Amino acid sequence: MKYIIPAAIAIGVGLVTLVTYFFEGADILNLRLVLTNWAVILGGLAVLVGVLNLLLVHARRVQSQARGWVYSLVTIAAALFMILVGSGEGLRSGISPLYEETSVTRVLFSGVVVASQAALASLVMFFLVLAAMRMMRSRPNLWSVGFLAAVLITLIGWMPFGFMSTVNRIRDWLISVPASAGARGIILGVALGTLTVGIRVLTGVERPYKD
Amino acid sequence: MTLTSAQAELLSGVLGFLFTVALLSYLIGDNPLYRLALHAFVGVAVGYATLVILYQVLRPRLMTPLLSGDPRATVLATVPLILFIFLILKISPRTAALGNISVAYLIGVGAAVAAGGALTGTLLPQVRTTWLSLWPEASGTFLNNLVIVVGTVTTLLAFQFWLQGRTAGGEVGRVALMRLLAGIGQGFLVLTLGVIYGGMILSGIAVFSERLSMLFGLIIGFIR
Amino acid sequence: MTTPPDGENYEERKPADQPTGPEPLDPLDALRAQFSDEAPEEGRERKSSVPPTAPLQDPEPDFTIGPEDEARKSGASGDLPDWLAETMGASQPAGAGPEEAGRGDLPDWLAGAQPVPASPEQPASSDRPDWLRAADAPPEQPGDVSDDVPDWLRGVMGPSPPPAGPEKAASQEPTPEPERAGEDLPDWFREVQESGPPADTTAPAPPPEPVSDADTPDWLKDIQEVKAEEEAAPSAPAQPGAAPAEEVPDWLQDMFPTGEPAPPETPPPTPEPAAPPGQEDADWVSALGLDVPETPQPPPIPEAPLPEITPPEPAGASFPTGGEELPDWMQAMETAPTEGPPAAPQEGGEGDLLGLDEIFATQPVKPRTEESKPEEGEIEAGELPDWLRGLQPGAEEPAPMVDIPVEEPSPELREQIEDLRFESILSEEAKAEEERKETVGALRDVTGVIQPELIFEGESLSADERVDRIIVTDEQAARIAMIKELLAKEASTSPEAVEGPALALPLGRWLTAVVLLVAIALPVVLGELILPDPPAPPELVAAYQQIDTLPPASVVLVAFEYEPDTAGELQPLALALLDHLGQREELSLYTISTRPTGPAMAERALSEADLAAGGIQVTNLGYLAGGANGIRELAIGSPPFSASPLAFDYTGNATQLTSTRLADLRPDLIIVLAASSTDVRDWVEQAGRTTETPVLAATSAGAAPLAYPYRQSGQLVAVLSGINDAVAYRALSGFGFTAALLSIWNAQAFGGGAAAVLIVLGGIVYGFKARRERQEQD
Amino acid sequence: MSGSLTNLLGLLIVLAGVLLLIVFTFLARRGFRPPLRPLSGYEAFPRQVGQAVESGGRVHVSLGPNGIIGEDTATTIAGLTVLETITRASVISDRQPVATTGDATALPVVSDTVRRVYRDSELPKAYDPKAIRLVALDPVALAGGATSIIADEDVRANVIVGSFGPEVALMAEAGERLRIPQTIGSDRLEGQAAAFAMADHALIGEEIFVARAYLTEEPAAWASLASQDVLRWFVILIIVIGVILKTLGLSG
Repeated sequence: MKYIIPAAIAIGVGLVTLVTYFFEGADILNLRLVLTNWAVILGGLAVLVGVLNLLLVHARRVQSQARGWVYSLVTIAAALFMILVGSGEGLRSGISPLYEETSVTRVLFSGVVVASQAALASLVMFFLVLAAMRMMRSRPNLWSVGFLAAVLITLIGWMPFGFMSTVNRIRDWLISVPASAGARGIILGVALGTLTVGIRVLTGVERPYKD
Repeated sequence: MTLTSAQAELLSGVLGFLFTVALLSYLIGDNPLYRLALHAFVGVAVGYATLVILYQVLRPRLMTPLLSGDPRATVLATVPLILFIFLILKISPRTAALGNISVAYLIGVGAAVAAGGALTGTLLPQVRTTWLSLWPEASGTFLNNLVIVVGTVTTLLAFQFWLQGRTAGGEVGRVALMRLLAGIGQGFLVLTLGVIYGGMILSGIAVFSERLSMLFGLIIGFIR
Repeated sequence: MTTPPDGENYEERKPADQPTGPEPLDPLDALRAQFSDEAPEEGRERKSSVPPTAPLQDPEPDFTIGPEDEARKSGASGDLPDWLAETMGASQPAGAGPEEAGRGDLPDWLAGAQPVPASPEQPASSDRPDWLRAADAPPEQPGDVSDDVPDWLRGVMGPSPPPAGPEKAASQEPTPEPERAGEDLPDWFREVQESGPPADTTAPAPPPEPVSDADTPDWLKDIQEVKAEEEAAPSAPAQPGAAPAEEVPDWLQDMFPTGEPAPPETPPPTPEPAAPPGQEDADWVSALGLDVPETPQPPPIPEAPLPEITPPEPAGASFPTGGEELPDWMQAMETAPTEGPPAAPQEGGEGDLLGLDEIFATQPVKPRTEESKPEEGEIEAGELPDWLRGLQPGAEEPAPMVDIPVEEPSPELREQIEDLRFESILSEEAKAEEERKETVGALRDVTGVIQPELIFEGESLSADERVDRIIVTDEQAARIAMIKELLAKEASTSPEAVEGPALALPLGRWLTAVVLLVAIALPVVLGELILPDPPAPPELVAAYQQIDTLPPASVVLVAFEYEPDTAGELQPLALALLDHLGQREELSLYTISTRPTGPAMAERALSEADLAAGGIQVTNLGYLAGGANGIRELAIGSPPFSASPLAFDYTGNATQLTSTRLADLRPDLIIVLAASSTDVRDWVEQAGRTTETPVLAATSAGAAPLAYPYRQSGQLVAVLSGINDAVAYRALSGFGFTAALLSIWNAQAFGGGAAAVLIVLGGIVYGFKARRERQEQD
Repeated sequence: MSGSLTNLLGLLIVLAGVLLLIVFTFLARRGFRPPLRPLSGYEAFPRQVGQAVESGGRVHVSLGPNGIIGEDTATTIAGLTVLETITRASVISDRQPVATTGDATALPVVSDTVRRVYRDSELPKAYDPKAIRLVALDPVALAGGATSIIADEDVRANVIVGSFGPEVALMAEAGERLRIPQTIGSDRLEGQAAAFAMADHALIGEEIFVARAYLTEEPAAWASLASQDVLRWFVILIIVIGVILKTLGLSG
């Protein structure tokens, strides 16, 4: 009984939005754009609540001197500093400081965010190579051998040396034909799964909004 | 506080150097330097994303219509605000039930976008791109088309959850033909994942070499 | 994901037979989850039973897990010998016969110790699977058997007391036939258990059957003598149903905790004169639950008869001795001949291989009467494997414990018997051992005392000396050797070869990092360039043509769908395309992104690209919120009263564009710089198709496979991917190469080559290691 | 194929899906349970949770950077099912699973799911809001931040189900260093490739969407799985018919 209203809202809004995918027409399209626009705005507002929750969780860890509380303090300081400086610069210059060449916001973005994301992506490369090396230990079967063969061909098959022209062609064929067929099969499967979960929510069978 | 472009360049270079070295130290092992850099990065990234949401979403889509003076725009802009107030009520368990309305709204739209997007954005277009002619023409497309159609169908079959048939031993399982097709599908699947895995390693190498050349450039810059 | 065809990692599970409804939970899991108190070592998984919710139908193995996975992560059964691990951890699905239980190399006598299959009429349960409900059951009762006692020993010490309180019983489903306590025990041990003092007597114990003296090996006989000594000592007032604590020797007490509160302090027992030999055997035997035959000696001093021990049976449990379907080894036993001289021939009996039964049967077989029929729950002699039958106390026909003159055997057999007689086997030194008297403790002045720990203390049990003095057939010798091997294996089980704890230096990881670092740094630091000019594949030519044929004053939208973590690979592609676009006259170039950091990437690329020529007009539209929905809004129009994404640029300034959607703007080309496969799909489906605009995709190497389906259907005009295509594009369009681009390109070659070598080496080393381990297991 | 034909076919598939769901729910209520292909990812849950609970540690469940307003909403709902099941199994221990997410809209739904399980088990006091973490707002920061959570919070099992890309390798490596069992599933190809190589149990492609059917006895979940399989055959049929028509030159 308690979830009648939320269920009605979820199913009603969902069906209206879904129908607009199959019927042309400006009115229906506008209806869908309004509903999705509200969702985007609400999502944006939710980020503010989420950031507040993040800071509170870290603050509680600092307060309770949980393990690694110093790092929580660093996260709180960095986040608050970035938000305050960014908002301050924006209010002062009237335009978004995000891309202003000399703004502190931009310096922090390229010095911290760009460098850190690139460094973490490099770490991902090391760990992927390590995992591929260990694969024959954790899963010694024919599938692993096939997987590693495909990895090796992709890794070295692109090099434009003369003696490797046949390997180049094999690699390009592998990527454009069998790999794309497999990718198609996988994303078709994912689409089917997404569709059935969506139908479960829209028919009220699945109610993740229960609390 | 405004910086000159030289100062900005220098500061972002030094920060980039420190954060790159600190984060790459995770290769050696989990250490305080890595933790400090990681948590600082998370803080700055959260701050940056919040600023982007403020400047690029809330301002144009919420503040502008609210303050536009057009009553219809104002009314349309207040609905998400009301939903937002319900969402804030979720913070305390006593009023959390009211917050379900906002969550239900988001989930309703999300589920429809997911289902509609999957259908019109992926399922139907990919099915359409798989309608390939298998007429044995002279050029090599016949073989490619055959591989693509067989690969797509068998990969789909490999994911079949429901086992209808009975194996030779009388147990429930895939019948021989289905097992063969599913086996072929799994071959395509493993090949696809291997190609993507190799591609991810190459991407990582390119990003790492760009980082190395930035570090190397900075060191040379300092030395000169 | 499942089903490797090679079946190597084949973990067979017998699918449920019933066509409808899931296979009910193996009852052992529920019980084991509640009563099991075995805490595995940290960081190890225990081999657990099959969860009930997924009736495992397809016998196909799952290639995403491997034996190493199970062993490395589970580790649980690694330390224990297989038969113990099987007994403690693995359960097999209902209905699986011994062959399918995957115990291929266990001896028959152990393979028979099968858990009783769950009854199929399990009522439809509530919405949660059993392993979850078992997790909800209240924590186990205090006083349960201690953690680290293996099952087969726990069986000796008696099961934990039945669950207290009606609500526990109510909260559990009606337990189907649980595994009978003690069933996993080797039979020779169960026989000793049956003769021990009771741990818990719930039902009246059936009269134990006498043991024939000739068949009892010496070491058992000596136990009986030791027991007799115990009996002879004066006993404290016997509590009904439990052997008095003082009379039971410490070593037995450890084995048979009475569970009752310690008896009131009583004066230490004064040593009693040794009871007459026959009498000692009788009491001790009865204490151990063995039947004491009527001996011609005068009746023992009347004492409270020691209650016999029968394997305690949880309520409702019944051992399948009747018509129920028996495991194969037991059915084979039903027809095995009973001991003793040839009585009325029993159909289908296989005689002792050497025909010694006739010789050793020293007592005419008494016809089995109703009373002496083994009660429900007692193992009949016929049910034991042949080699153990001799040791079975409850042999079909109770053989007396005393030497009875052997009937005159035929002449040629006499030599055989002479060879087998004890004296001819016993060496002098063994005789001296036979005479040794016990000098201390309650067993003082008793000769031939067996050290108790010989029998019960598993670790120090060394049966070497004892065994020599028993007549042992070849078959029995083989089985004794097997027991010794099992005990040796248990004593010497080395912890599974688990990689060192985290503290051990990760040398493998460091070495890999150094090799890759050096390989990638070579071209960056030393400027080492090895790659020749790249050829121009047809795909590249198509992309070049697409841009080269753009009419003047055309409109191009570039979507920057990558973030700093993939900028190293996609920025060169972006620069190559932007430089070429920069050569088109009066081009209107708009950039946009559905990722928060996308506009910054666009700004960075635009600032580095050579766009000064041709009066190009560039507008960075900034961040487009809402993902695929945002793209659809951009393509077909924005919600009413909401600013169009085309109205403001990334800094918030107005763009002076009149059109509010792409369909009005009618771009000539959309270029998607995509780090992930989903970005290509979103832009093709939401923008390309709706506005019938050609789309060119430039992706990371990992996202390329998903772009090709759209290429083949014509929705993409060309697909470029990775640094290699960026360099090839610059070579084709005649732009120069920057030093940074060349070093990144060569680094990808060096790094890719080093990674390939490392992966091949790793595969070879680990592959052979895994194969060797598998051969050892086989 | 023209837009209207595509739309019609799309609508047909949705209606078929709804109809199949209703029919199979009706059958499932009568005990219909199709025999299922074993998925080691879901089989491992009891063992992983049991080991974590018994050794005094906790399970880390990451729902990824996906939220509840976009195309990855279904992936988030699949992750919520896994989180609910693991929380229900861990409720007897005093170590609540630590749940991480990278999207602010998913945060309220994640905390509601965990709180509901504790309330249903009559242990509302045991619910710890600090164990629900919005780690960051972008995928790479989420993966990086999670490495320190995995190292610091006594994590004994890693369960990662979300829209992950290559960055999932960071969390997998953090788990590998602690030698804890890991189950990883993603709806993106890059995440699936990393899971295939690095996880003990990988959930590939659509396997993450059938979590409820494998982990609970709910009739609707079984019905959804069965209708997903029937729709699969429907899609295969459309492909085969299309190929035949194209081969015979009867279609555009």
